[in-house]
Amino acid sequence: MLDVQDITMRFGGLVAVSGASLSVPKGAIVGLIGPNGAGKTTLFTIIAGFQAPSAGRVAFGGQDITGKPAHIRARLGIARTFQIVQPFAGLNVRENIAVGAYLRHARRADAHARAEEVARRVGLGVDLDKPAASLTVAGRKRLELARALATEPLLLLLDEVLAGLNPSEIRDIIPVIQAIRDDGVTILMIEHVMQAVMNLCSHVHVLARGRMIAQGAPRDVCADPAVIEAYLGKGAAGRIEAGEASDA
Amino acid sequence: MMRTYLPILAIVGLIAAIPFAVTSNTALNFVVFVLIIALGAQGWNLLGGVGGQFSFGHAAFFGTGAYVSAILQVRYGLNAWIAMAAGILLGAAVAWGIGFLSFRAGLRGSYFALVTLAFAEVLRILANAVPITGGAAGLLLKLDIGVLNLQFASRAAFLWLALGCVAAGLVLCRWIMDSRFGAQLVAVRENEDAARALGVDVLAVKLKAITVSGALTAAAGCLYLQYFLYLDANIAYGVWISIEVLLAAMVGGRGLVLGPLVGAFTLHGLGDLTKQFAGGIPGIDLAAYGTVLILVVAFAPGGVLGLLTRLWTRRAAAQPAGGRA
Amino acid sequence: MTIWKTPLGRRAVLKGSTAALATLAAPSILRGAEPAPIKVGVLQPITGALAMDGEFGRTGAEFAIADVNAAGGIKSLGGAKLEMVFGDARSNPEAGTQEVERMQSEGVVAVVGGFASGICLAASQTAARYDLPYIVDVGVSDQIVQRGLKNTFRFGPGFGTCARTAFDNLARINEAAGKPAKTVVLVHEDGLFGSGLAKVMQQELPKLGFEILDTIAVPTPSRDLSNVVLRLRSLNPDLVIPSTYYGETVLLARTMQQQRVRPKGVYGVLNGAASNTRFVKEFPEAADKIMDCNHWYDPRKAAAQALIKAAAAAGKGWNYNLPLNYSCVGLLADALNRAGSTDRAKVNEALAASTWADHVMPYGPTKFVDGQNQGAAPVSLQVQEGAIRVIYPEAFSDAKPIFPARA
Amino acid sequence: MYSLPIVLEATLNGLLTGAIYALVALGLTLVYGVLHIINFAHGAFLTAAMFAVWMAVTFLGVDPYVAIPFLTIVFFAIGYGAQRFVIGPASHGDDGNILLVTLGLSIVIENILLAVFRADTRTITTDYAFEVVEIGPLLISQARLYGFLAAVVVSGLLWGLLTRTDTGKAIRAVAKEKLGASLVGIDVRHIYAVTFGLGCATLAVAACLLMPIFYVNPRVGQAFVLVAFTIVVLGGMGSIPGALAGGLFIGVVESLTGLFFGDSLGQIGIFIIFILVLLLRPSGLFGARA
Repeated sequence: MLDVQDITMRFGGLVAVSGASLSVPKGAIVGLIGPNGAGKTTLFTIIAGFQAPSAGRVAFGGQDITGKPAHIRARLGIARTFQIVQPFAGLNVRENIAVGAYLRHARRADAHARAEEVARRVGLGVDLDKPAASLTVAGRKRLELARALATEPLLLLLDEVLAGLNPSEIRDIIPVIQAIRDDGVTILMIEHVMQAVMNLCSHVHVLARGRMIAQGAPRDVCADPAVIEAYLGKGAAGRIEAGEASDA
Repeated sequence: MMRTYLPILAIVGLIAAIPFAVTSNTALNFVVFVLIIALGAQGWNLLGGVGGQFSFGHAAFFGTGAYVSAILQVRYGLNAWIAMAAGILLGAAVAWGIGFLSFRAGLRGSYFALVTLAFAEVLRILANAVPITGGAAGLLLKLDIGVLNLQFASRAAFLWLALGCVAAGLVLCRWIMDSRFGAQLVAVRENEDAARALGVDVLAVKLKAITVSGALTAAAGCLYLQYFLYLDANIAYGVWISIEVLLAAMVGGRGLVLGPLVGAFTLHGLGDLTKQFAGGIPGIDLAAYGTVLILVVAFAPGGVLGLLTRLWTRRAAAQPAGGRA
Repeated sequence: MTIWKTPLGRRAVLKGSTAALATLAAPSILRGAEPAPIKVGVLQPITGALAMDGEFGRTGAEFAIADVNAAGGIKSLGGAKLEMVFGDARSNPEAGTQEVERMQSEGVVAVVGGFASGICLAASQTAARYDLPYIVDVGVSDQIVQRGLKNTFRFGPGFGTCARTAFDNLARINEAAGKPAKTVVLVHEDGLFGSGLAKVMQQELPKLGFEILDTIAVPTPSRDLSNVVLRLRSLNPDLVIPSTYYGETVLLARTMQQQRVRPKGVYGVLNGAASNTRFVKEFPEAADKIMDCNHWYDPRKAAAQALIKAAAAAGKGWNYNLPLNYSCVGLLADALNRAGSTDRAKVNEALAASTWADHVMPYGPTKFVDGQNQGAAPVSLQVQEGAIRVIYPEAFSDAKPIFPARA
Repeated sequence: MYSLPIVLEATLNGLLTGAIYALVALGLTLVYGVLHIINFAHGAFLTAAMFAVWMAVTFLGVDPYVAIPFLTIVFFAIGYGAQRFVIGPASHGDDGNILLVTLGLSIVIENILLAVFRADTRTITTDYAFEVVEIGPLLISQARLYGFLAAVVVSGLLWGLLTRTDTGKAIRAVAKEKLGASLVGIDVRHIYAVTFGLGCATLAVAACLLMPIFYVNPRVGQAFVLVAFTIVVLGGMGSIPGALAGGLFIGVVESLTGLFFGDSLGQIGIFIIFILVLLLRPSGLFGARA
């Protein structure tokens, strides 16, 4: 469904992403992991069309969308959330979600009905009339998700929707994400919470210092020495293996 | 659905009744001028209040509306109604053009404010220099009372005309606020990136907003012309009108449909009131007006309407529902 | 400190002098009940860009009202006193309109003033709705009297007259001196009066034998006129004709003095400073020998001299707005007296039939044709030894032109 | 069309006038750089400062140049107070409100000046008003020359203050990251007020330098404030060296377009440059930011 080929992104002299490729098959939940500063969010913004890559191409549903602006991609069915939540602070929850719903529903009544439906799905049903600014962190994350969902996407890009939540909140939201996938929405998610990655993702890509260093099933990737080194530093994989061996 | 239009109906009805209650032409003249400013301010409010794009150059639209209408009538003998329609159309076109250049260049906040100011100034200098606008001598519309000429013998008739325009503006703004375009415009004001992520074409929304905004303010310019029958570059494109419409919208309650109307009445009411106390010393009244403006901002940051709403809800909270009033 | 002057009361200004307006005085035999005062609307911009001129105008009207009253009020109306209803036009037409509406509601018998053409155009139109007589003081736009309004009278000269008179006078002065000036540079402000004048001058001056080397427009306010002076120096014209407001004229004259640009003459037309005593007082050297064709009083009239003294005594400055508005109010008083009524139609009629000659302007008897006073004309002035003198036409002059100012 | 000496002199004139513009723009750009607001009262403060100079000269007989240090202190205090006690508290930190408050302040200041001084245009006379420095065929006004030198010196001082002193560093910290600055213990409200005070202090200097060559009336500030906006944008909003360079540039542009196209249309030139810079290079022609 989504094909990212050889994306390179330079900011002045800094290379944030270098020749990264990944693909997301229809109906899957794919994870994008990697240490901080690896370029994950940059890659996301490129996929969502907020920045044009220095090189490479992005294809969606077989169509090259590299040159298309963000709002067109949203219309084509790509929705994203922001790592740092971006609510419309002056609006209430219903109005926030309705902005997303308006993408497919021109009439106010339809958009609001759709917004309410989505809100209930992500567990914001009781907060509809609250100002967005008054929501808790968890509430805002749900709102972020709800707005994206309200655009009725084919592909959902989730940028650390679980970050900042406590374990019980995470437990609550995982089934929501699963349900979204079960409704036929393909998901690409950046995530640090490995528990969630393990539970949700069928396939994981690992980005470190702007390069794709590994991919595969979550369990395999976690065992990949290159990945461990990327997270914990050079030689870490060896030490861990040694440690495990001595434990045995 | 109709419920949202009730406040508009009420306030418009109230103003429409003024000529029956008040015969003083001083008062009617005051109301007419306030209505013209309110109409211009509605234009500003749509772009600045709802859309969050602060313009300091709405004179560009006001002046274009007025000049186009005046030139068509004076130089080409066109019917006043058609001239006014053309004025509104061209005002909207100029707004679109300025918006296209500025928004495409990604100007926001102070930068957008300054560039609009500069556009208006360029138009002012040009209007003062080129012959078709009458240059510095300005344009004088012939006093020729008749409905076809959009000139009326009675102040009341003009009041109703201006009020009609204001009412149409209010209904339009209310309708926009309840539409997809309105929701997207507010989204753009609150957070452009988030809006884009939700499929909002930010540039198109802003352009639509500035175009409608320009049309409304241009309509105010046309009314000004029909009422005072005289124009020059400083009236049409002067900084005064840009500030006048901005203040009315902000003081009334930015982003609120009735804000500009309430703001225009408040500001000019205050202005007239302070004039009563000024005595013969020039400037004292305006200084008082400025002071009041600062006080309003300090103690009613949501504008007059915001303050009223706050007081209202506080009172409602103090009196539990069903309590004895 | 001179800035804290008490406002002028309703006392007589021209105490003891042969007040110009005394002829209107009621014989003081009529004791009886004091008749109700007659309200006169005085409209002047005293805030905003034109505030300086508006202040002069207001002072002139105040003096006139005080004098009419001191001389016994309006004779034919039982010695009724005049009472001023002042309105600040705030330098914009809509405020002028609003003030006329207020004056109307307060029952004024007429409105005097306006100063700027835009204000006069809008305000007189509003007054026309009520047949309220409107006497324009300065407003030079000829559109003012071309609208067929029956209530609007301009006592001062219009634009066309000013321009024509200015050129005629200039040509005569030049001729009398043996035609020393052949080349001219026009410096004009880019508003109504400056641009309009420049256009007329470009047509008319060549006919009178002058060659226009350049026409320079300057904005109001200007921040710097060094370049204009630079061009003047390079063009080296015999004559510089500045039609600019006060601030710009001061800058121009000072910069010319500093840059040692000394043409044979400087001849302003409706200049904002050359006929202002403040300018002459503060910059005697820069102002010296500058000529100007402008609205002015008739220096040979005793009443005019008394008015000057009164203004000085009250600590007020002096420019033409003062005597012009003084005369406009006098004109109204005369019309009221002849009308014998405050009925508007009658006052309008009396104004239209006016033959008043006791004003302090160099105009001769008043005669209105389509609302324009036919006798009104500007005169040519020159700053000589720190004073502003009338140098042309001879009928009103109190000095001979010094031209060329420098050989 | 014009001989070389004339063009040269016009350029020189432009530089001299531009320096004064730069001085007026310095305060504006400083306030923008730190508070991120367009101070609409800037012109009114300039007018007030010019009246202060006029009074000092007329009633106390003080030379305008001698008055510089005193007026600088007075206007620093006025600016500090205005921000600390009026603009800051009244605007609740909202940009739209700040705009209204500074607008309101400018209306108040201008009209109080009108009420006190009336609308008359006033000037001062100094011994050196007509003095010139002769360089070949060029006659350069002494007063303007002083203005130029002072503008350069004041820009330098301001730059030094911002980069070398603790207060300056605090100002720059607040400009970059208000929240962070307050976390490390900087009193942001105080710094805002200091910045505003500095902006007004530069206006006092500008006023002292302007009065010998210009006039004052209650509306005079407006003549300078639009051009100051242009300079601020041209130099990069918030940049001190940018303001100086922008001022000189605008001075020369205005002077030369004035020479060739007339002063009236020369104004359009400025605004068109203004618009083009905003549209094409909103970070300013002279890149660097303070």
